[in-house]
Amino acid sequence: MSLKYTIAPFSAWLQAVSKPFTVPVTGGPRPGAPRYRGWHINDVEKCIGCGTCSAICQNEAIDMVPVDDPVVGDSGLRPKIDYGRCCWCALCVDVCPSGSLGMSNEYVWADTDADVFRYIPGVDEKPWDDSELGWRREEGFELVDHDRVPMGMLDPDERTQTWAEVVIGYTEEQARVEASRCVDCGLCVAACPAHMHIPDYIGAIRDGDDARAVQIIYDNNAMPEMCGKVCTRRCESVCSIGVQGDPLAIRWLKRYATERFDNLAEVLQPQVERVGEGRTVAVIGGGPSGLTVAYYLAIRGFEVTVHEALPQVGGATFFGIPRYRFPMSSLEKQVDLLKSAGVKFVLNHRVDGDELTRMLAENDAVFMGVGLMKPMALRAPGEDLPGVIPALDMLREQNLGHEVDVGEKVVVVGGGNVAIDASRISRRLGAEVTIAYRRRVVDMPADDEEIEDAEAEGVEIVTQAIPLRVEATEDGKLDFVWGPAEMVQEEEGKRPRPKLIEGVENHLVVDRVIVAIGQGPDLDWLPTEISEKICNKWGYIEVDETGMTAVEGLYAGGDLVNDTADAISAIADGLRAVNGIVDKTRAQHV
Amino acid sequence: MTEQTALERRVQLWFGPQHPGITGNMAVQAWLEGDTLTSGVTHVGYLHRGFEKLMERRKFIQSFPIVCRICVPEPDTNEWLLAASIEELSGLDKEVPEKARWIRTLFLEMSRLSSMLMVLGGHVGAMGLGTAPNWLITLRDYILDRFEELTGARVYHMYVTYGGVRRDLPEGFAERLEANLQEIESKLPLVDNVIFDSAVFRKRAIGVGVVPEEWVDELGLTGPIVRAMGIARDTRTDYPYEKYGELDIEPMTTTGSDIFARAWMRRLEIAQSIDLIRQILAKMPTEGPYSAKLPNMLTWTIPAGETYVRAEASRGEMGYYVVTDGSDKIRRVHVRGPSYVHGVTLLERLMPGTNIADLSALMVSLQVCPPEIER
Amino acid sequence: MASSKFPLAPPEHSRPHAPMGEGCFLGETERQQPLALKEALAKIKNWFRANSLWVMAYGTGCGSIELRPLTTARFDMERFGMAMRPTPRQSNVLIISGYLSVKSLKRVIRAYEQMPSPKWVVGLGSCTINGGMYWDSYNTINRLDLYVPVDLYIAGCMPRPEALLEGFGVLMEKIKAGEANGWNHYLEQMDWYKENQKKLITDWDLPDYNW
Amino acid sequence: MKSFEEILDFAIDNEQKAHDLYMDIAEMATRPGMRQTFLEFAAQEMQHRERLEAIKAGKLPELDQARVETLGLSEHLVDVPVEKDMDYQSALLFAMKAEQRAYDLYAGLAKATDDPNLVTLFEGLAQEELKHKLHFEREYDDVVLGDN
Repeated sequence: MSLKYTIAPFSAWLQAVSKPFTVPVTGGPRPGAPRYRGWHINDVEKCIGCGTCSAICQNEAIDMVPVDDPVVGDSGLRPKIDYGRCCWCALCVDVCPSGSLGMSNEYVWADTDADVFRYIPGVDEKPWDDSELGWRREEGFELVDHDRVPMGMLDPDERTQTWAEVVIGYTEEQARVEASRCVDCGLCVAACPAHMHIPDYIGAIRDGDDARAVQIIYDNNAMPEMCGKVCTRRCESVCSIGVQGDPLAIRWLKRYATERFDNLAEVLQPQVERVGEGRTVAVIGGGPSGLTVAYYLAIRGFEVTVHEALPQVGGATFFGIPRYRFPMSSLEKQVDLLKSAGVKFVLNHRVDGDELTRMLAENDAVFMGVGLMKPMALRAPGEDLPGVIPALDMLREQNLGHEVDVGEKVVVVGGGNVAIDASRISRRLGAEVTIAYRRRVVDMPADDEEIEDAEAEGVEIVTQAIPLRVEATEDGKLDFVWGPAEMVQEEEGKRPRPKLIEGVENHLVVDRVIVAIGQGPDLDWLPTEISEKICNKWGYIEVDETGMTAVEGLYAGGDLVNDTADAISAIADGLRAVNGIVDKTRAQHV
Repeated sequence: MTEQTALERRVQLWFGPQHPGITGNMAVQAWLEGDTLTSGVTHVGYLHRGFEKLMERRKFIQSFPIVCRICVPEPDTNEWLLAASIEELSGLDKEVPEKARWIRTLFLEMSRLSSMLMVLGGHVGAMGLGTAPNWLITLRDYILDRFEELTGARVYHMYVTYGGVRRDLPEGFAERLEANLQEIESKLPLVDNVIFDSAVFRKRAIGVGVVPEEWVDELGLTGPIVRAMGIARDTRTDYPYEKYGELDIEPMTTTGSDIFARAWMRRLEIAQSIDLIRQILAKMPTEGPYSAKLPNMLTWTIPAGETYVRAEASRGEMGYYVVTDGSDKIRRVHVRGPSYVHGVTLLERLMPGTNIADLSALMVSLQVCPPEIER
Repeated sequence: MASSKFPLAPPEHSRPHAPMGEGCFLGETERQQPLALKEALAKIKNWFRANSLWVMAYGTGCGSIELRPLTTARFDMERFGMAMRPTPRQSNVLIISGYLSVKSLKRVIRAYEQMPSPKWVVGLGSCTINGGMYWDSYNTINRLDLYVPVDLYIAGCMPRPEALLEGFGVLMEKIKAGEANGWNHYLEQMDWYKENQKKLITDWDLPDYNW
Repeated sequence: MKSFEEILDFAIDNEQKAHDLYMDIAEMATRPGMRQTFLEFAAQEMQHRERLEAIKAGKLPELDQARVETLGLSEHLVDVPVEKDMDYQSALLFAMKAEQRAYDLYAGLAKATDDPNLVTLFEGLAQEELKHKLHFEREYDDVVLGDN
């Protein structure tokens, strides 16, 4: 072996004079890299407690613990992280639908106790709470699917020529893809007035078991096909995926599942205790709440009769919703299911006060869900002129198949779903339509989709327009006079109110003024001794937690009772009454 | 004194699991005559965690944090293999963006480099020489710094995912990496002095632990062990994956097939890796997405199928055989790591006749990684 | 590990650390010394002990990958008087660097018992705290302190070298304060530890204590 | 010119009249809900009266002179006649108009007066009535015009 190999290793001594690369210990440990995955931080204000972080954690290091009272859209839970399990993979951060969870770039924690290594980020104070650096959610890298499967719709130009359904519906493949976007957080269940088992049926659709999906849906909704088409979707507004992306198309998925089967009675074989054998229940009003009561009581053995003033049950879903949103065939399918469950219908029959008294005596229970039938008046000068019509009347006439004449130019006053329906119907009847609304588009109570659809169909929306008066013109038309409004923010957090700007008048010459500013209850037919007990000052009915009014055996629900006035709340009211009646019956058995 | 039989003269010696000369938590049960092994048996199982079983009950995305722990010094090959196999089975591989493929190639090559640096140090460390390992581990630490910056963690990166990578390269990353590469390059001549020009190392490495060429196909040897025999076999060139096909790369070879040759092989590959990283940085597109759009990872199901995906780890060919059954989890996965062949089968064959003092150096030169043997 | 398998709660576990008291580890001479002198001597001894931690280099789990950089010039543990030692007989700090399989546990117990007192155990990473990554694996233990007394946990997966240095700083403080007495506790609660160990190690062939 | 006390007495009397009117309508109402509503309105007028009496007794500070911004609803809505069966919408409208008339009265008096002290008093009373009007307007905006 040559001398070189003996000498060469000593060149290492050269390092003795080179710059040392020892990391100094003064000033604490080296900070982690800007996107270091250190201890968790959580913006608890942004966090909605959906638990998706907990679901994706393969180490079960994340528990959702209650820190606050649940509200709609926030479960009140927050992630608690166990660093005896965590592996700092940051999948929880990348999946976080609200984008609240993050990681700081701090990494030092030593303790003698094995049980201290857990805390609720953002709630339990930690030195790294305000850490600027660390691993964060990044736009463009999502572990959940933010993009909704687009729903096929008729072309806007085509729509105004036809009464056919605008929404085409998902194909099987589309539904499976859309269903697979669900992260099973369950916020929607809490938000849904009827607390439908949404993640469960979406899971069934994803797994290709549509029959099971329908069975789950019918657990607490007897009119799901209607909901699948026109529901106000409070579930979707809280969907955790919707915080950063498009919420799941829960409504369209329900629609898909229910449309799969023509004969629902075959699919649904409800296994429930028939507690109501030999008992009779009368339902006044064949709307969503009434039909819900009818179905769930009928499958439990009750003998149910539904009394309806119109020639067709369905209530507001029959006379109030245009056919291009909710076709007659869908409604008939629902009614067929009720008939097969044994529900009897008395149509074209308006119940009066005496009959109600008689019903209460003859039946084990009476359910009243007669809805809000009295349109709010415009109360502007000229409202009595012919040609100023309430939107509800117009919708009813249209849905009953009567001829409706709206002329060539129409102004619709209001911004709710009724206003949109009236204007879209008027478009289909060939009129030029303007919506005059007192507030801004964002304040409109109507569905955003509905507003968009209406605009696509050529409806013009004039906002911050306060109707001042209606005058008849010489050539038999109407002059709709309105003044502009400014929005006044009176209280923080509440919706701003419109205030008329004095002195400006705008004119709009039209053939019809359709008034859709709201509707109220019409309970004049009630016997005074009953209405005295059950009505509140606004004319609505008050019920207890079992759905029963102050009159024994008289239950109520629907728009008359709740303050949200949508179909799903009516269904929820119906379910509440069903539970009340069933519980009471069961108690009587014992 | 009566004459002892050969059997009586034999001494049984446990080498490991608690022994500084062993390459990890494993044991060799050796029978010695004098200081020469007559035979030896490897004992593994000290690190068994049942990865393949654990992956069967985790969703696809949840397997990432697991797989990188299969091989501690070089976790990234595992991440890539899992991603590539599932991408192939799901059809997502067509959607991996160009830039993601480049980043992945860079990532894999950085991982090889850091692993090679560590092992080269181990070669002399196993002989009791401390200087070179201390330098090389520090040099490796510079690469870990870049990993930390890129992926958010030093050791377990969990950076590759289905459809791409998790984050884009940070601003100025290439420059800082280049600076580290220059630092490493400037130190390598010194490292050469204390390793390859060291009389101790030469004396103990040349001609020791020779692996015969006929065992290559018989045992399924791969990686630097084979290339140290002069056989140009490298998964990166034989079955190019990601962007290796677009790089100027030739398998490095040397001859001798002994511990020295394998150490030299690693020295060559360090130089090659540095060159490749520079090539990648030069060719990588600066714009473009780094990840495909992913479906909901909590419910993602992929069609039934099976596939074998391989990659060149620093130790040799690493492969995943994955079977899926159409559910949201892997049905069965088999991790084919080079360490099992090298560290169990080959090592047991090489042990008879080896001096007990050389056993540690031999194990390092075979780059035995016990966690990967057991998984 | 399900708690039902271990009906006994850790009896006055290594936490909170009992002050150094009379125990079987004390030699005869120490027993006879007056209390004040004993305390003063203990303080001095602890100071020396804390500043010369000798760590056993046993790569029990993946955490050992971050121990290696600790010995290099970059993080340089030797400036704190710490050094890696090859055998248990020479060391007084046992690092359990992550998960322990049942098979490893047996060797760890043996190595731990062979170490001369006073001795300390440091658990690295999630795995030693509550199972970490391998909480549902059939071959790993979840809570280390059921089997050996743990004086310090350093969280991380893996803890970086800097975190390890900080952690060792905490351990040194504990030793100086005379609060790191897991080894004492192990002797006092030997039955409990042995019971737990034997529940897991079914092929028990160790002596009751590996002197 | 009337004195301070006299004017306050006049205002108190006005509130009392309004209270009596609501009580009368409540008597007439057949529907219990509406009766409740008017009783509440009447109670509110009583409160206003008490407030004025307190001012008269010098127990309360001067009237708040800050301009009250109303929504301007009553100005362009039609007046409703007092009926037996008023609904909530009409009741609100009626109340709104009544407060509007009271405002007009005080505002007119303020204009017709030269004594700066009296102007201040009348204007304060006018603003007070506007506040009451705003209360009803808000309710109308929330309940009746929910969809508009």
